[in-house]
Amino acid sequence: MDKKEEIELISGVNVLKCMRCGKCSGTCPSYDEMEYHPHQFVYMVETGNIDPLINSESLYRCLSCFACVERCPRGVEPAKVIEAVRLSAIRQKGANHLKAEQVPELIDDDVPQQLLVSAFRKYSK
Amino acid sequence: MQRIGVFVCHCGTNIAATVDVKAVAEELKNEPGVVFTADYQYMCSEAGQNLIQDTIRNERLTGVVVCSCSPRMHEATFRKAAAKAGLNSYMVEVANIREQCSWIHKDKVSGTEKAIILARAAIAKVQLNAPLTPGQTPVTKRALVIGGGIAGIQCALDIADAGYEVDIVEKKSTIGGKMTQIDKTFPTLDCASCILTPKMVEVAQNEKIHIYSYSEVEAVTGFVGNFDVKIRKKARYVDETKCTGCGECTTKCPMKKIPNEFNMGFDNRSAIYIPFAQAVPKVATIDPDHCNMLKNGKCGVCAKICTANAIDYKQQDQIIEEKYGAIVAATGYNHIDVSKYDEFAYNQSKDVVTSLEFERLMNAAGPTGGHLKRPSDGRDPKTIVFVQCVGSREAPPCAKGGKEYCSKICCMYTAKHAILVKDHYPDTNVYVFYIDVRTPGKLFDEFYRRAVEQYGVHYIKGMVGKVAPQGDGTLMVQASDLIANDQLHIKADMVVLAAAIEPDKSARHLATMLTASMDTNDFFTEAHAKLRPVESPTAGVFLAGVAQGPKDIPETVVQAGAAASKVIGLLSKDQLTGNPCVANPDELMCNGCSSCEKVCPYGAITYADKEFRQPDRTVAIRRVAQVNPAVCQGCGACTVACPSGAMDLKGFTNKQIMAEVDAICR
Amino acid sequence: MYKVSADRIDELFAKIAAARTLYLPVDQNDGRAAYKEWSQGTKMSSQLNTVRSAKGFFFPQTTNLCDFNLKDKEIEVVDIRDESEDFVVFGVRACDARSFTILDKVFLAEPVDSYYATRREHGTVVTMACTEPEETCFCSVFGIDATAPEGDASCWCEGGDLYIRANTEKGEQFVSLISDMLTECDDTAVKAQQERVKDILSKLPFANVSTDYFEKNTLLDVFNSEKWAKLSESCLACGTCTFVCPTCQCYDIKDFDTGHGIKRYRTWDSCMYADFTKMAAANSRNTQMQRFRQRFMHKLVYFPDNNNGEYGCVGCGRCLVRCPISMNIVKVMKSFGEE
Amino acid sequence: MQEAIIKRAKELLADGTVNRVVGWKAGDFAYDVTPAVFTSAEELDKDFLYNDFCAPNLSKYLIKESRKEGKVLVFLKPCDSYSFNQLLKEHRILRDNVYVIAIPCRGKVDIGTVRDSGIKGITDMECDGETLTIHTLYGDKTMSHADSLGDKCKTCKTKKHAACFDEMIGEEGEPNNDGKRFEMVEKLEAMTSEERFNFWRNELSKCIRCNACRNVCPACSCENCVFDNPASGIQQRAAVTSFEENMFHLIRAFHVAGRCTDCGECTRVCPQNIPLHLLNRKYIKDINEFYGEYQAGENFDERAPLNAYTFTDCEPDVVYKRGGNA
Amino acid sequence: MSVNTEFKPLIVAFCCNWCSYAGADLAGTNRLQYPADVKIIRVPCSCRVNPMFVLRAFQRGADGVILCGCHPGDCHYTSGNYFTRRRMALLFSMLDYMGIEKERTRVEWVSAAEGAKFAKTMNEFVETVTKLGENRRLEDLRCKKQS
Repeated sequence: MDKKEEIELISGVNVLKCMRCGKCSGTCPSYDEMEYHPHQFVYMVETGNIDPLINSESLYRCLSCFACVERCPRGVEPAKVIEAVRLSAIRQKGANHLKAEQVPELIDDDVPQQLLVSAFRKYSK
Repeated sequence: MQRIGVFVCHCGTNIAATVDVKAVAEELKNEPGVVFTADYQYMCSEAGQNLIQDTIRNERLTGVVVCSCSPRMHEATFRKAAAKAGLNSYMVEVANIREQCSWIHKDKVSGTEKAIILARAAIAKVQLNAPLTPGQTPVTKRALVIGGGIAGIQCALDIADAGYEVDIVEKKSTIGGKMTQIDKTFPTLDCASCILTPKMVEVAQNEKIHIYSYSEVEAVTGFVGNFDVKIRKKARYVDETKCTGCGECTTKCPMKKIPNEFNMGFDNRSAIYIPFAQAVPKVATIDPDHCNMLKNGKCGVCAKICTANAIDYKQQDQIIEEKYGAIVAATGYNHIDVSKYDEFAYNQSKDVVTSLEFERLMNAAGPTGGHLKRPSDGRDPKTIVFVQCVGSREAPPCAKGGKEYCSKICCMYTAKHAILVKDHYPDTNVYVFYIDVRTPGKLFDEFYRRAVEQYGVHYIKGMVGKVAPQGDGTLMVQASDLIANDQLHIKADMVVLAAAIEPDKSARHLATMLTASMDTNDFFTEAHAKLRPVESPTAGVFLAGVAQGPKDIPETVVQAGAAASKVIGLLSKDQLTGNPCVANPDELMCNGCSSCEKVCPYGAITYADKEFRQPDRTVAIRRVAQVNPAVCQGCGACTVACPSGAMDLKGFTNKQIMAEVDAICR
Repeated sequence: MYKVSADRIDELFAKIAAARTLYLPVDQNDGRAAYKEWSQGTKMSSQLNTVRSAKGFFFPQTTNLCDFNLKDKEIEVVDIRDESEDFVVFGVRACDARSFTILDKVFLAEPVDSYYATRREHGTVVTMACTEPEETCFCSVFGIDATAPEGDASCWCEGGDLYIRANTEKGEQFVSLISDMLTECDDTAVKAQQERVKDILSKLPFANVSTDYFEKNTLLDVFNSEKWAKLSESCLACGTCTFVCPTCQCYDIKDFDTGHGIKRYRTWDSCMYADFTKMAAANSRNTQMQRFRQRFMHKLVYFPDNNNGEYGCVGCGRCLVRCPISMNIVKVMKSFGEE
Repeated sequence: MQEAIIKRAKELLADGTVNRVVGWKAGDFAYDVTPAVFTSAEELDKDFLYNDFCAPNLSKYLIKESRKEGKVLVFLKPCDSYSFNQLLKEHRILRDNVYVIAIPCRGKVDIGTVRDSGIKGITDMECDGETLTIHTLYGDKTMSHADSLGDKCKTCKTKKHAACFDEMIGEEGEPNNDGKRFEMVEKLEAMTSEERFNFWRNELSKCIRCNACRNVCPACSCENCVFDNPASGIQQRAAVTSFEENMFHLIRAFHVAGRCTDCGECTRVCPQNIPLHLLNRKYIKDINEFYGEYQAGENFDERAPLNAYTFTDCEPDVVYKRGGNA
Repeated sequence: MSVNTEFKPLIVAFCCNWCSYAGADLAGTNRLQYPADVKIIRVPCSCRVNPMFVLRAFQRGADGVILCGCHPGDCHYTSGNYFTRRRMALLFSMLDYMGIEKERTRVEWVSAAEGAKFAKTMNEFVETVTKLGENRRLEDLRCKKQS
């Protein structure tokens, strides 16, 4: 899976819905802190230019306030894209910690299912 | 035995790319009844039609199957062609191998196979077709125009000009519509009133036109050429025939603090009012929600001072029944409610206004006498930010009430506003935030460029993300500048929102009454998006103005004229040729049980006691169904309600449909 | 005459079924009997008779006659018949056994109905004598002895034994199939059973219904009788009587378009149906009275006239039991006999 | 009861109110009752019968009888009265030519039920209150009246007449709300799809297409049934394949859906004992559940459910969403 | 889950002229793919579809039958689809009651503007019917293609 697909899969966002109005960036309270702005995240994921995003500090400047998600007229949800890039970066650093085959022996009845799900999110590429 | 000719269209490569048209033509040669097959580049072209006509004559065809695009596209074309060659036009069937075959499939093998099957179904059906002759019904030579805006006015004038009676039903107390509220018109900057009011007067003075103002359509029955319409003439408590429009009552009325809709609530009017000076009819109307006399029976000032004795507090709604041959829906539009867009602070600040409100603030006849002032404090705005596409071009689910479509007119009127501001107050800073500037149209782009180049309006590609009212009464506008890749913070005095437009709320109810179809946005659907853009699929119903889709004034006038010409074409006929595909009861099979009558939406079915010779040669009287072919629209509901199978539908008979099923499943 | 212990009947059936397809009356889930193919575990019904008669073995409700296939624009006629397999119908009652000889007179007379003839050739009829006749039985009226049924072979069930006697060459073949299970015996037990049952038969309510009227009066007298109107007035025009009848033999030939050819088939028709004998020009029997009359005229007058006095009814009583409005041939005969 | 009925019939004949009577005529045995038209007091005395064996529904005969000269008297049991009213509603009976007397019914003995219980050679039956004494060639038997009822009476919907009669002899009954009416339908619904399929295949494969169900049915009053009409495209004589067996019963049930009054005659007359009423009752049950309680023939003015609609009707996918087995 | 890739279902779709047939055309205009197994029959209104036609399709070898009409309230003839809704709810319920797989029948409301919905509906329906496999419970053996 290439990075673009990965981001799209994680975020569930279809970046092609973007009509490039820039309302996300017009909305963003962290705009000035960011090297790449919300609309750029969307556009750069669309063009597959993802490495600069992964390596950018902008990832961690996003407050996840979701104002852009709330106001995007096209329902693109830029913050989710940013979140996905962030997750992708975390996974790259951590590699796979957990494989599906390992799970059964780790489970006891008290483990909440939610924990397992989020563990997969966190620990799987 | 039928002699059927099959004609397979390439449609250029539209069909031929996915369907092996030659193979289709070859395969169909072996179908029972088929005596001729051919393929051709464009069956709908003149040469293609000639091919059909020549073959009908030379091969003595009794039936024709054209494998081509959707019958919704060209069935009528081929039927006409066949009729010209002397074949009954209902002996033609179309197999849809474009929209429902070649365009949806990529694989040539399966596409070809499917095309053959679809053609077989059409051949099987045409085997059972019978020549049909449409019935004739008389036409009532009077048209109804619903909506008295510029679309309705133009349409009525054009129809009247051709010599036909036409009635306008307008729910407001005056005709004129939205255009009365507009200041100037793009791209020429004519004054809207100056070009509209003469037309309104013309309507009022035209003997062929009757205006039902302050009225609404209550019920519509009947069908093309013969609509029966009930119009509710709402009580205005003023006798229209007596009122001279002097306006004395409006000045004396003690109830004066009622927000004036005409001026978008920027000033007040009295309980008895004339919306504006040029109103047509220029007759006062009492607002029953605010009139003291009507509410509590106390006051009566207007009646006392009216020298014409026109005030009538006891007036009742009146139902008028009228017959029409054609109906034009010109119900217009409204701006959407932008108050759900919290980011624009429309509810928080009076200085955030919609573009229509801005029109009133700029209008010489408006609340400020044309002098642009901030609604909050009356100060002159020094910085104005225009925001485009507010609520337009959104993706579903459009939770804030936005629309998926482009409202089309905003780019131009925003440019107009910007120019007007800069023209009147050159030292004002004007920003326009746009996503795209869409200015197709004669002199439109020039007009927009003039705003930028000549007037120095700041056009910024980007979107306003937030408007924050400040303590000092200004508005902090936070927006993106995508070209500069920057976030801007502009301290503005006013923000103008180009709110999306939507069809008037009354349109949906009207569509139901007219049995006219609507799209998901409540715009009336046209019979064909390109070829029949001013007609509704419901015969006899025509469309003008924004009721059909967003459009500006010139386009509206064009469409109104086009609708009028369609209406004139209809009314010029003495007799209408009906749809011959109507229900057809077999009296010998009919039980007279009334099931069909119960499901008929048009009341086309009645019963008659008829004498029948029984098999044993006695005579029995039986109650049997009778269908009025002029009223029947051919839906077929009755055919299924009939348990004995006595009711059938011409052109879509049980046997024909089952033959299609058989052919498809063969 | 041979016998075998009734305890070994399953073994016997298995033996027959090994050589021939075996059909016999079986109780259905509602307790009513119908002919079914025997398989391991199938029990023979103890009912007097099946709802439908056994005529379907030789004259099925629908028979495919031939196929027409369309090849391009040519029509090809296909004879779809293949060699029938031999079969045995076991447990047929005397009335149904007689019905086959009546049907033979129709279908095996020139021109021979080869569909019927083939089935007849391949089928062996093994009958079973009645021991507990019903109140609706009146086979004796037509000279049928329910205690000595016809058929290729006849059986009696008495005293825990099954007695078998072959009547025809086919019957002999049938017996030879199972000969190793049979022992030869005399007919003492059978005779005793016959005496006992004959006594019951003679006391049946319809044992003495008379056919005299139809012998003494002319065809036209019966045909023009005013009684028909009253008799037929409540007839529903359903085909129950004709479809349960062992001797009704009318059929209709129809074509079915399968989409890739035509199947020509014939199905039982009923003179009770409004479109019976409906022809291109008109219908020769326009009222229910005429159609109702046709059925009884056929059985009681036309058929005997053409067949040396043999009636077209075997007195099985099925129509008496099944008619929704309880109108039947006995009521017709009695009504005419009243004069 | 019989005496009272005959007495009243004679009176109405004598005073000229009617010129004939549609009723039940005695046969050779207690059970073989035949519907008949009586024109004189003598005929009534001789053959008129009203007892526990008079199951046939007389209403359908009135389609023809009401079109003959003079007025006809008819006796309607509660379930027959709904058929009558439904036929009136469909303009199949000319009301002015009919004089209706409502008569009570406590459930009719079904000879099929008695026979299927294993009793053979039935020469006579008497019903004394709750006990049925059966005389047979092989000795006397007894059976309770309740056990001897046919399906149509075991799950009777009501003993109250539809309001369509001119007068009534005997007492008016009450609707039956014991909930048994849809028991068997519910049982079938609870089965798996395959079980249901096998159930119906087993039942319908018995069908011999004698048309008794159709011809006795007061809702099947068509001048010419689609299955007899070559022009309909679905004419059948016999059911040649399992499909045609299904087709006939499905379409018949659909054609009478919303019109079937649940008189149960179809099942009563079926020579093959197919529980045809379970098809009709399924429609009745669905109609009640989807569109509100409806009893065909009860109300003269109410629209039949298939000739009516509301904006909020359930969607056809209610079938997939409904509980029960796949 | 193993899906028989060999099996190609035959789907008959009855589409009303005003909405669904136009919706199908729009699907074509927008080049939205759906399997060629779907064959459309144009009827004036969904209420023209007689249960006879549905059964006929099954008899002749259809594996699934779908009716498409205007959305309730949008019927070109005002009320046709309301009748369809009742008729088909009852018919499908009865087919289910007789043990015919209920997934083989479907009613879907598709407007003239819903080309995408039409394609999606058809894709889904074909998939559902493909999973069910050949129509066996409501077949007429005479109509089977001789292979």
